[in-house]
Amino acid sequence: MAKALKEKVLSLKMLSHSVFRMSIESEYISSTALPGQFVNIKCGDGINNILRRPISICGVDRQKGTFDIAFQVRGKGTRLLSEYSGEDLIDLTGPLGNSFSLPHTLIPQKHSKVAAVGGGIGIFPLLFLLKEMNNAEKHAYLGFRDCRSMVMVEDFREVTDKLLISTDDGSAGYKGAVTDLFEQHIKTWDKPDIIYACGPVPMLRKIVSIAQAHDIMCQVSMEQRMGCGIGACLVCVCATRQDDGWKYSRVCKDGPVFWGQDVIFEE
Amino acid sequence: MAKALKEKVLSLKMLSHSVFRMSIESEYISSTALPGQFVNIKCGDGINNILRRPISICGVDRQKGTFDIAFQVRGKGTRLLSEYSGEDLIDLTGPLGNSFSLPHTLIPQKHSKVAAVGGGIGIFPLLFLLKEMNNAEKHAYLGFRDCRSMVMVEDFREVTDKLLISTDDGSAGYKGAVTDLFEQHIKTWDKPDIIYACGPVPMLRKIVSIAQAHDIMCQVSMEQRMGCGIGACLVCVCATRQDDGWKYSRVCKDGPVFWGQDVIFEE
Amino acid sequence: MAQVSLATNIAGIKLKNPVIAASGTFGFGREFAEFIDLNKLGGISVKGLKLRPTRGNKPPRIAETPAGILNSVGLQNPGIEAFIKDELPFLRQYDTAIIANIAGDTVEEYCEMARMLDDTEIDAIELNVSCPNVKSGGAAFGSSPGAVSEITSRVKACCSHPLIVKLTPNVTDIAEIAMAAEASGADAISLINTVLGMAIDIHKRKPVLGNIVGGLSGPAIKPVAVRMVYEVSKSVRIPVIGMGGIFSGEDAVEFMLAGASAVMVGTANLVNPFACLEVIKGIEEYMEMYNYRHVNEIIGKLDTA
Amino acid sequence: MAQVSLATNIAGIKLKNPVIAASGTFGFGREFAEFIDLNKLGGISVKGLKLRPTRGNKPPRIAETPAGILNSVGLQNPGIEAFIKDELPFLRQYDTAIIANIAGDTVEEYCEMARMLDDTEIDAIELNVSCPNVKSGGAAFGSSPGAVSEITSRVKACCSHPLIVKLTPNVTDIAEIAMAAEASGADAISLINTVLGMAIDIHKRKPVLGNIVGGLSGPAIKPVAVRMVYEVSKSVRIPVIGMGGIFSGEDAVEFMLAGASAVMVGTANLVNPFACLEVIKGIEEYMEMYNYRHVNEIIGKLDTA
Ligand SMILES: Cc1cc2nc3c(=O)[nH]c(=O)nc-3n(C[C@H](O)[C@H](O)[C@H](O)COP(=O)(O)OP(=O)(O)OC[C@H]3O[C@@H](n4cnc5c(N)ncnc54)[C@H](O)[C@@H]3O)c2cc1C
Ligand SMILES: Cc1cc2nc3c(=O)[nH]c(=O)nc-3n(C[C@H](O)[C@H](O)[C@H](O)COP(=O)(O)OP(=O)(O)OC[C@H]3O[C@@H](n4cnc5c(N)ncnc54)[C@H](O)[C@@H]3O)c2cc1C
Ligand SMILES: Cc1cc2nc3c(=O)[nH]c(=O)nc-3n(C[C@H](O)[C@H](O)[C@H](O)COP(=O)(O)O)c2cc1C
Ligand SMILES: Cc1cc2nc3c(=O)[nH]c(=O)nc-3n(C[C@H](O)[C@H](O)[C@H](O)COP(=O)(O)O)c2cc1C
Ligand code: FES
Ligand code: FES
Repeated sequence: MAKALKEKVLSLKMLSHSVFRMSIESEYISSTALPGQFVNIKCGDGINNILRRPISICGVDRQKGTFDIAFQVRGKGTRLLSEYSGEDLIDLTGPLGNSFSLPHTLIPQKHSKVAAVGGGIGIFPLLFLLKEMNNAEKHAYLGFRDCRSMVMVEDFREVTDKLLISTDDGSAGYKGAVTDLFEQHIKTWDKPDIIYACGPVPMLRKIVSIAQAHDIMCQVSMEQRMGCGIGACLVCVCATRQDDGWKYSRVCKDGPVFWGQDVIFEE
Repeated sequence: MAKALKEKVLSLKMLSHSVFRMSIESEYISSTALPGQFVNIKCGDGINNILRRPISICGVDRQKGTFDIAFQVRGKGTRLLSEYSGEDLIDLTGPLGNSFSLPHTLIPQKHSKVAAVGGGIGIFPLLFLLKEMNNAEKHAYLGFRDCRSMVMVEDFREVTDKLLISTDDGSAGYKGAVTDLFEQHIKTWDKPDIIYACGPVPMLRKIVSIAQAHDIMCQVSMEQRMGCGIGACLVCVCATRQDDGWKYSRVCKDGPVFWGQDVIFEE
Repeated sequence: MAQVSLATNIAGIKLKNPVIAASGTFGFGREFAEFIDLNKLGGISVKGLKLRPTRGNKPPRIAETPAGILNSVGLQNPGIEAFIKDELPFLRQYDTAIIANIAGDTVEEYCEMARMLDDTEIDAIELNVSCPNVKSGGAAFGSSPGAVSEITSRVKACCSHPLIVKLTPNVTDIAEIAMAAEASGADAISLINTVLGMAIDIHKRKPVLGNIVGGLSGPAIKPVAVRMVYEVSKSVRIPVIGMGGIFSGEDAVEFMLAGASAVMVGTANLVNPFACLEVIKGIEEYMEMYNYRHVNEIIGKLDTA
Repeated sequence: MAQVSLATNIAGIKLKNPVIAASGTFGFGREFAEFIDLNKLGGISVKGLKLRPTRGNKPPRIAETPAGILNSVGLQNPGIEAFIKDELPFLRQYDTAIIANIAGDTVEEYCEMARMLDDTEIDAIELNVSCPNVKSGGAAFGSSPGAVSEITSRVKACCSHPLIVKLTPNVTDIAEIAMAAEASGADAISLINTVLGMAIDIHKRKPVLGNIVGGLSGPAIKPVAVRMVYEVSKSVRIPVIGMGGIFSGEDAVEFMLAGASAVMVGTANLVNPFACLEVIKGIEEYMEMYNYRHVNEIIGKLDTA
């Protein structure tokens, strides 16, 4: 169950020119959050900047009662967020949304092989997910713009059996789209049992088509502009298939995680 | 000539539960400002809180190149202003408006007797005025709500020959309106040559009528909600007499200082 | 401290306080029930209902603007039958006024919905007349006095619940429209719905909203809403429910002084799930500060001398 | 970096850039000349002129609202003769388009002013049709297509300057009004004027403005203005000048993408005497960022596919 909370910011670290990682004290979030869930943060005063900003939970420390988020400064809201400092209270609702299905719940009898594919800010929820997985062989494929934008690589290395990186300009790792990197790998290598993906829509569309071509289970985490974040206002929808056609599902409540084959990627 | 400036805040001191005094570094304002003039301060971001706030100059230090303002926290703008701290840059336009006519310009041949009457936040411009007067006997009458609200009394004592104080509740000085205090004094005592007054409209109306009854020259400094502060938008008006009737004059440009007999105090 | 009473009665609808959650920002209450006790609300106006399940508009459906938001949800909706079957029983568990906000493509659809609601346990119907009249060229029902008259009297004829007509602000003369609603049998007027607006992403060179245009709500429109509530209150005798940018008790008091007998809180719910409760508390505090005992001592008490 | 050209020509009015100071926020330029070089502006629309000197409304005349302001200046004014004699010669010193914004109580007054301006060196007349028509019940001229038609054709008949008709947003269908102006001879449309609004001081229980209601301007109304500019640009062929809450070059680009050939900057001048110059610079930067050379590459180039 989501709660509205005012929690203490413990630290804010700059990871790259535009990405920050924030640790927040929260007994409640740290003890209840599942991978794939997010918090909805009031970055400004709520009157001049009305909307909260959805940010994924990228890790929890249940012992210490803290959780982490990582975010890129894009516009007004994330800029304000980057100006918080330790001891500030942060106003957030969460944990929100559904969560990724962990491998052991999908394939209980097996030590499954898992691929996590993330692009840009889409990598953050995957870190939490990979950390929470036991009894699985974990490969991660992370796409960045360039080597300057690479963040959290060590964190991912710690929680994966194999980590592959791509950059658009080839300044680190594979040169090109992370989807191409991933596709080459499943061609030459044992295919995974499950794919988890998060990133821009074109990337997700491609991943889902790869998954379908190879008949691999696939979950994607979607992004959409949000209002309430709790499922009441119906602004955050994406088109999903259902028996008799399609409908608009709420990314904040029915998602953000969807089965790849259920999502209709528009335009 | 007014300029748009970004100047450094040097210090902010709390003078009472709601009144602050701020020192600002400004070669330009300190060397050009005249008593009665004000600055128009952008307290917020200028988008969500659009309007600047007019605040009188309450003193200048021409040597150091600094000037002071004093303000009471009333609403959003002054609250933001009270959150500035040393080294912050403050965005202001000024010096704005006309100024009080100094005694030697009005009565050149005489060591004149002057009364300055101020109520509440109206006292601040009078401090600057009194300091700038030479060759005059200076009496000041300051009205406060109660003893907790008394501010700058020592500053006034330094620049006056006589200082009298009233409080609404009698917790310090004369109990009652500063206008009553003043009226009693000119009855029992030599009347001044000039009265300068600043404060709420009812107070000004009363002072002007006292001045007229005793045939004393009187200048009042008016307050009005402002837009541009430079005379262009015509929002800051007060009614003033002219030969053929009356007109609306701009408090920011034609004022804030008016001859008492010229102002038509509405309701 | 004086005991203040916020209870009020509007056109036969009993409200324990004058604060109602505005349609479209509160769903059918379920999500908010996780955060607040719905029993504490004056009422809930549910998400605009349509006769049939409706998908709504293409996303993105929301944009942030200075002190406001634009939305283009477009009445995504399970349909009125599903509401009656699945949602109303849930809402009826709570002791708060339930207002069914309805929206149709034709006058007939409005009437059909009103009839379907007639033997349900709702407290009132709110007629959302901001929707385009599909049969006559697509102008909103609410944009002419004639269309408002027609729809009001037709719906009134087929329902026994109190009828609130919710006006769109996108008109030249709001008082004229309100008077048409009153003359045609409306029991109360609520206003304002959202103001038509648009935002552009200058880097993509595209509208931000999938629907191109959307409805502006939030503090940005409060001055427009207060003005319209003031104009309408002066022109009709039926009660007026005011809304548009109410985020605090002080905002609500502005509307009440302007003539609103009750208020609705919309956009504020999106940022703050406790918004309605905070507005209630703020009104209470204002009344205590000035020693008012009944909300009637505020309503319409603006001094314009 | 590519050399960008901001020069443009609207209905025969040459503008060195598409940024014009909006009427009522820039006086007759004198005060701003202390802060900026008026030669750098695309143009100046002067404070609304009336036939005779006018006192304007009772103060207070301004209120701050969320991301906006309300004003109720009410056309305080030295009268058109004084403008021609005392102000125009000052303005004509500068190489910038001078637009005479005129406002009348009757159609005849508008015509008389247009005639008086006819042999002066202004660059265009801007017809402010937001004023109440004293002769026919007090509704604003701009609130019906019929009234706009009449006033436009009558004024057009008695002036040789390009005629800009400035629309009020307080109408049901802005495109219809714009089309009426176009059909009656307008050379360009400017919009939007302020949105009617009101603010209440809940502690004094009085309206903040001496005039009770006022006009809302500033960023709060930008989404409404962009939407109206978009609707009007799609409906008329004459050039459209957009305004409403423009505070930055980015805001201006929104209007231009929506179809505005030029923009006016109003409220922003009140907080920032350099606002117009910053808007010009911002447009230039945007054009450089995307390698545009002429403003025509932006105007109306919104992708709504
Ligand atoms: C479920 C979910 C999880 C997310 N997790 C993360 C994360 O862990 N780290 C991170 O950096 N970003 C994350 N995002 C994206 C993040 O929400 C946006 O980058 C952020 O809202 C941008 O706000 P802004 O004020 O900086 O930008 P602005 O452009 O000023 O925002 C304007 C409006 O658009 C919305 N908006 C803009 N971009 C997006 C977007 N991509 N998705 C949704 N809304 C958007 C904003 O919320 C706001 O309402 C997530 C988004 C969703 C939906
Ligand atoms: C020429 C002049 C000199 C002034 N000098 C001083 C001074 O030295 N010290 C001081 O404390 N105050 C002074 N004031 C009053 C001061 O400007 C207001 O108290 C202040 O603007 C209130 O802003 P706020 O945001 O706190 O209040 P809010 O109520 O939030 O302000 C809302 C709006 O109303 C305007 N407003 C509110 N009260 C006044 C007022 N009394 N006069 C003018 N506009 C007002 C604000 O500027 C703003 O536009 C002066 C006013 C004028 C006109
Ligand atoms: C996301 C959203 C959805 C809305 N949906 C409806 C609706 O279905 N029916 C309706 O009558 N009004 C709807 N409205 C309008 C609100 O009920 C309200 O009239 C308007 O938003 C102004 O109030 P506010 O500023 O407090 O939000 C919606 C508003 C928002 C923000
Ligand atoms: C103080 C003030 C005075 C105004 N006076 C006039 C006027 O005399 N004539 C006119 O056509 N518009 C007048 N306007 C409207 C502006 O020109 C402009 O249309 C409106 O404010 C919207 O633009 P903005 O948001 O950039 O201010 C005035 C606006 C303000 C704020
Ligand atoms: S953001 Fe309100 S339903 Fe998803
Ligand atoms: S504030 Fe603009 S003229 Fe005085």
